[in-house]
Amino acid sequence: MKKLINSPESVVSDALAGLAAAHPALTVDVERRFVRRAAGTAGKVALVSGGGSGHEPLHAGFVGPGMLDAACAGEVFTSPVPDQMLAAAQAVDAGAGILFLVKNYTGDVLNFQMAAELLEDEGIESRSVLINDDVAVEDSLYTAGRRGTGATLFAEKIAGALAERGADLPAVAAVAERVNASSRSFGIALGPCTTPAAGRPGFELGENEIELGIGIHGEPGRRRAPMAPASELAEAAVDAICTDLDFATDGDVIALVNGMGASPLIELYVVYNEVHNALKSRGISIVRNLVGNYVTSLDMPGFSVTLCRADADLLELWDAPVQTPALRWGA
Amino acid sequence: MKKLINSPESVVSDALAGLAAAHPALTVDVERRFVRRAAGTAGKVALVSGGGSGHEPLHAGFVGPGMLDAACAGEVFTSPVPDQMLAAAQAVDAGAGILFLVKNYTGDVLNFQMAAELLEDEGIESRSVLINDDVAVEDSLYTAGRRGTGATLFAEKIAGALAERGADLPAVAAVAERVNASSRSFGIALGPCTTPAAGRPGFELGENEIELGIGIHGEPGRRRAPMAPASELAEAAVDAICTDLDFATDGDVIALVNGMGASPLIELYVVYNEVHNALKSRGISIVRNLVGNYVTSLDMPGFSVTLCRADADLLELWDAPVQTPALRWGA
Amino acid sequence: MSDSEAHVAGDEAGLDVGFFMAWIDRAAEAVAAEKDRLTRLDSAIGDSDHGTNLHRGFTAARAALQAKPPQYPGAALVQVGMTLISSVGGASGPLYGTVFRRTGKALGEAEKVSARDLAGALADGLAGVRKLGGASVGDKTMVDVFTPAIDVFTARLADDASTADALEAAADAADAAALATIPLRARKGRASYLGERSEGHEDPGAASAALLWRALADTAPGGAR
Amino acid sequence: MSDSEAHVAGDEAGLDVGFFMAWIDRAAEAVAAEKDRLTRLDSAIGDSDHGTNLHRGFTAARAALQAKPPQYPGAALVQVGMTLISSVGGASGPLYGTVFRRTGKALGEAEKVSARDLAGALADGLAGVRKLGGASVGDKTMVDVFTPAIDVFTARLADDASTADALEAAADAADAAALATIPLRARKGRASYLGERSEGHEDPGAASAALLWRALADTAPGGAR
Ligand SMILES: Nc1ncnc2c1ncn2[C@@H]1O[C@H](COP(=O)(O)OP(=O)(O)O)[C@@H](O)[C@H]1O
Ligand SMILES: Nc1ncnc2c1ncn2[C@@H]1O[C@H](COP(=O)(O)OP(=O)(O)O)[C@@H](O)[C@H]1O
Ligand SMILES: [Mg+2]
Ligand SMILES: [Mg+2]
Ligand SMILES: [Mg+2]
Ligand SMILES: [Mg+2]
Repeated sequence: MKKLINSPESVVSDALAGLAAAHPALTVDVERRFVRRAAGTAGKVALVSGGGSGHEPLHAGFVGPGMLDAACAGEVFTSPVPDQMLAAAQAVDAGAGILFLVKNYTGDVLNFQMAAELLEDEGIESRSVLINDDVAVEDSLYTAGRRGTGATLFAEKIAGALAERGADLPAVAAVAERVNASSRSFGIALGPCTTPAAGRPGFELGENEIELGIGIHGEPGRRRAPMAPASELAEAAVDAICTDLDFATDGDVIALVNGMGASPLIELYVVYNEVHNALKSRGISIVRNLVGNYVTSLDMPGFSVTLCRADADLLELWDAPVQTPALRWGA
Repeated sequence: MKKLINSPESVVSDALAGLAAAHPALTVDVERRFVRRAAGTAGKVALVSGGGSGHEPLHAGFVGPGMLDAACAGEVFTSPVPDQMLAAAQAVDAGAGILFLVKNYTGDVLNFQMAAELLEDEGIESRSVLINDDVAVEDSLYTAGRRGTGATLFAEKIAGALAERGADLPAVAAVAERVNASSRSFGIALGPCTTPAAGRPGFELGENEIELGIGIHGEPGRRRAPMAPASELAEAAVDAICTDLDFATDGDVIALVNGMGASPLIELYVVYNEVHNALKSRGISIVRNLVGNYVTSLDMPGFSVTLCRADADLLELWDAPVQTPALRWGA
Repeated sequence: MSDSEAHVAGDEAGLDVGFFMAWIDRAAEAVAAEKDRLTRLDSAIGDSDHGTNLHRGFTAARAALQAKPPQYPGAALVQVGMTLISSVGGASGPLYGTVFRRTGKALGEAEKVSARDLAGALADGLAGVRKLGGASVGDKTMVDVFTPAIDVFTARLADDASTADALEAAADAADAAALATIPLRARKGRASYLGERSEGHEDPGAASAALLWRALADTAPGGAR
Repeated sequence: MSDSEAHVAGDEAGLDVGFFMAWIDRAAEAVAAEKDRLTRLDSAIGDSDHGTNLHRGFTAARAALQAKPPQYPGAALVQVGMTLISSVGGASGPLYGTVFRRTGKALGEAEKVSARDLAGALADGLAGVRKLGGASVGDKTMVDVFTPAIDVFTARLADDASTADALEAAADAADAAALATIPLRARKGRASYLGERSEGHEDPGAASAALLWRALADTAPGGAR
């Protein structure tokens, strides 16, 4: 394992220190491991998210006007602890309550739940919205439920825009829930990733094998398959997504073609082209898109596709200005 | 070799098709392999760059208001041909001449030179500025001269901003030359990259070895060294750069901590922190920065550092609005 | 695990705070020694962090106990639980944190507790985990280990076994239960994402739970210590 | 390369456009066959694209000749040069393109050219490359091959060797010159970035130049063809 780190133990603090040095518009509490906007907005619902590290730019890269108010960084692939979430929420509370955006993993769910209880003890109101968009996992009694992946970015962006307009906590929570209900994802890995602490790849793949239906924690997927051209991989992802939710009836979607971390951008554009075509042949139009590394799994090669049904309201919120390290548009 | 492509032969066209589908503000000529702004500005100096593919987002990701007018995409790691450059220049010529921004590699230099001759035959004035910022290569009779790497982004951004303000061709060329003269880079690879056509890594490294002084074409560096913590790698890069050019006297720099393609963002922030500290201890302050994959070498793990002396004029141009797929700020 | 046959005189005197601190000490050492194995188990069906997570947590718990020595057994376990919750993260942080916190709460403020008190309190801790995480026996989690271990511990005490013997039997049951997770298909936690591909691997949380039980047995008066 | 001893009658009749088209055909085949080796050589001291580059270029050149058959030798080589420039890119595109274009230009509009005409025209082509790329013999580039090959070709013709024999000797010299680049330190092109690490590897452009000379020799009346 070769990584640009000082030690597995210090990687999260060191990266937070780098984030602090690079982005003066963020305030980084390296000790308590959360990142927040340097300036808050009185009376605004505050959006707080967080999760294990290793998914950068998620979440800290999405802190800023138009998106998150704060993000908590756990150890690599390990949910943050309630203390962090409490500290972050208290720091950004502006009197209108806290919306916790929580990716659906047992660890994240339990820790955010404890944080919400602690926050209640402090007299601060909060709501939590669970993101669970990954169609590779069945949402049934026999699983921990669907994982939260790419839709997290959509929910953070769109709920962030609504909060910026002064909407109240139930409304901001409702739009985040609507985004989640309207979004589906599917991921494919060409290889494993290696956490700094483990120092060895999470699984092994043959020269001609891939993993279909992976999450964002380096875990193996639902099944192994032979390597195939980008057109077939894109079709597999689009098929899994569109089988799960009918995107064709309305027809317009926001699409994220997301790199897992080690796949170069030229390849992601090749995939985007194929996703675009696969959707077109189903009567689905991509009306907004992102192509790049947004919700990553350390140094994993591969990609995921996330689609969100786009109506006029969601598009208006999507187009609203955002000024964060990793997402930035509008005035 | 596992890559998200359809075939090594089609990777560049497929990626251009994806770029076209993803960015309606760009016009992509997939046939003639260039990308330009959908809308031009009459009377503006047009900036045209280009080079081998595999360095994405460079160059096509920097086409748009405030930066390039057009970019030509060669095969992977192969300079484009003069026909592309000519077609691109003709397409964006707005009557004030063309500035070619050329990374200093034999292939790029020769092909752009031929393009300039062809353009002259068409009665269109052009100037070429060579970017050669890589201190790993001696600029001597015994080499092809220093390579152009990270400073290309700086020159494209800053000259692009000046062109947007209506400056004439000599002025725009002059500021690009000033940026180049004020910039230095150094790169370190933790591993090789694999071109789609070759299908195998460009070199092999032991589990504990790295390459110091690499370029952006997967070539080996100047020397091999044992793996070291991020702090030492950052110090090595900063030392090489600051030994070559005195950045301390003026003290303010724009810094790019650039991922080579397969190093995750969390690691790049760790490196940024160390670069920040290494410069601070030399009395140098980073006043603007970029951290991410900007000038890449396919799926190579590693990073490069580029510094540019920042005076008030350059900073004003740096801060000017830019709206491209990969760089975007301001109104 | 073999030279602990003698019915130790001090047994009826009860377990004091020193006993619980010694347990956590021993648990921290066991987790440190087995960190890589736990992480390797988590690589197969999870995200390769379980060993690191617990190592961070038990190191912090041990340090907290030393920094602020608790006065009675219940306080020690509550403090351990709180420290785990504050330092581990992931699924195992709140879950293990809850085991210790709830067990500690159930022990109340007594200066010494009997083995039966402990068995009852651990049952409370387990109930807390089951409520928080929603897992049942057979879901391939730490619950698969805590459940039979507490059952055996309780049953042996009811049969008038010594604390050391009862804990020894419980730890053996825990070991067996951890191995028994191998063929199971996970239904909770991260491993459940793998569906049938989770079969054939030992659950990392079950393995760590077995370590904690072994550490407890080894700490018992007349145990390995 | 051995059964070409007979002094072919047609030799003095000169080389027509068919000869040059046959050369490019044979060159394209040689490049296709050796593509992977050329790319592998470029991996060691360059950017792993030389084989792909030339394969693309010669495939295009051959197709262009077939699509629009030229009328005379000079036109054929100019067309090849222009096609290489338009389709190869990189360093080798303009450089090889210039060799062919300048050689073709020097051959003028004659329907048939003598071997001596060709040798003189190739010298012009080489001069063009040297001017464009600035390389001298010993810089570890294609110039290291073209220079002795043209010298030997010219010298053998001056000694009244047949075209086939002279080209055979030139191709042998080219092969030797390509291998002679191995110990050199590169001073031009991408390989120069490696400094002393470029020593010990054959230059890919030198290797491809040798292939072109061998194809030329094999195309000669009485050559391998
Ligand atoms: N719902 C649950 N109930 C009980 N135990 C669980 C549950 N979910 C997970 N676990 C336990 O937690 C262990 C994983 O812990 P760890 O790897 O530290 O956390 P994470 O899964 O967040 O990475 C599993 O092996 C399992 O024993
Ligand atoms: N300045 C030069 N003069 C002559 N030949 C050169 C020069 N620079 C490079 N070459 C030749 O070009 C070859 C490399 O070609 P190629 O790999 O196709 O292009 P690139 O280096 O742009 O990737 C080298 O092996 C060398 O023989
Ligand atoms: Mg985890
Ligand atoms: Mg090249
Ligand atoms: Mg885990
Ligand atoms: Mg090359």
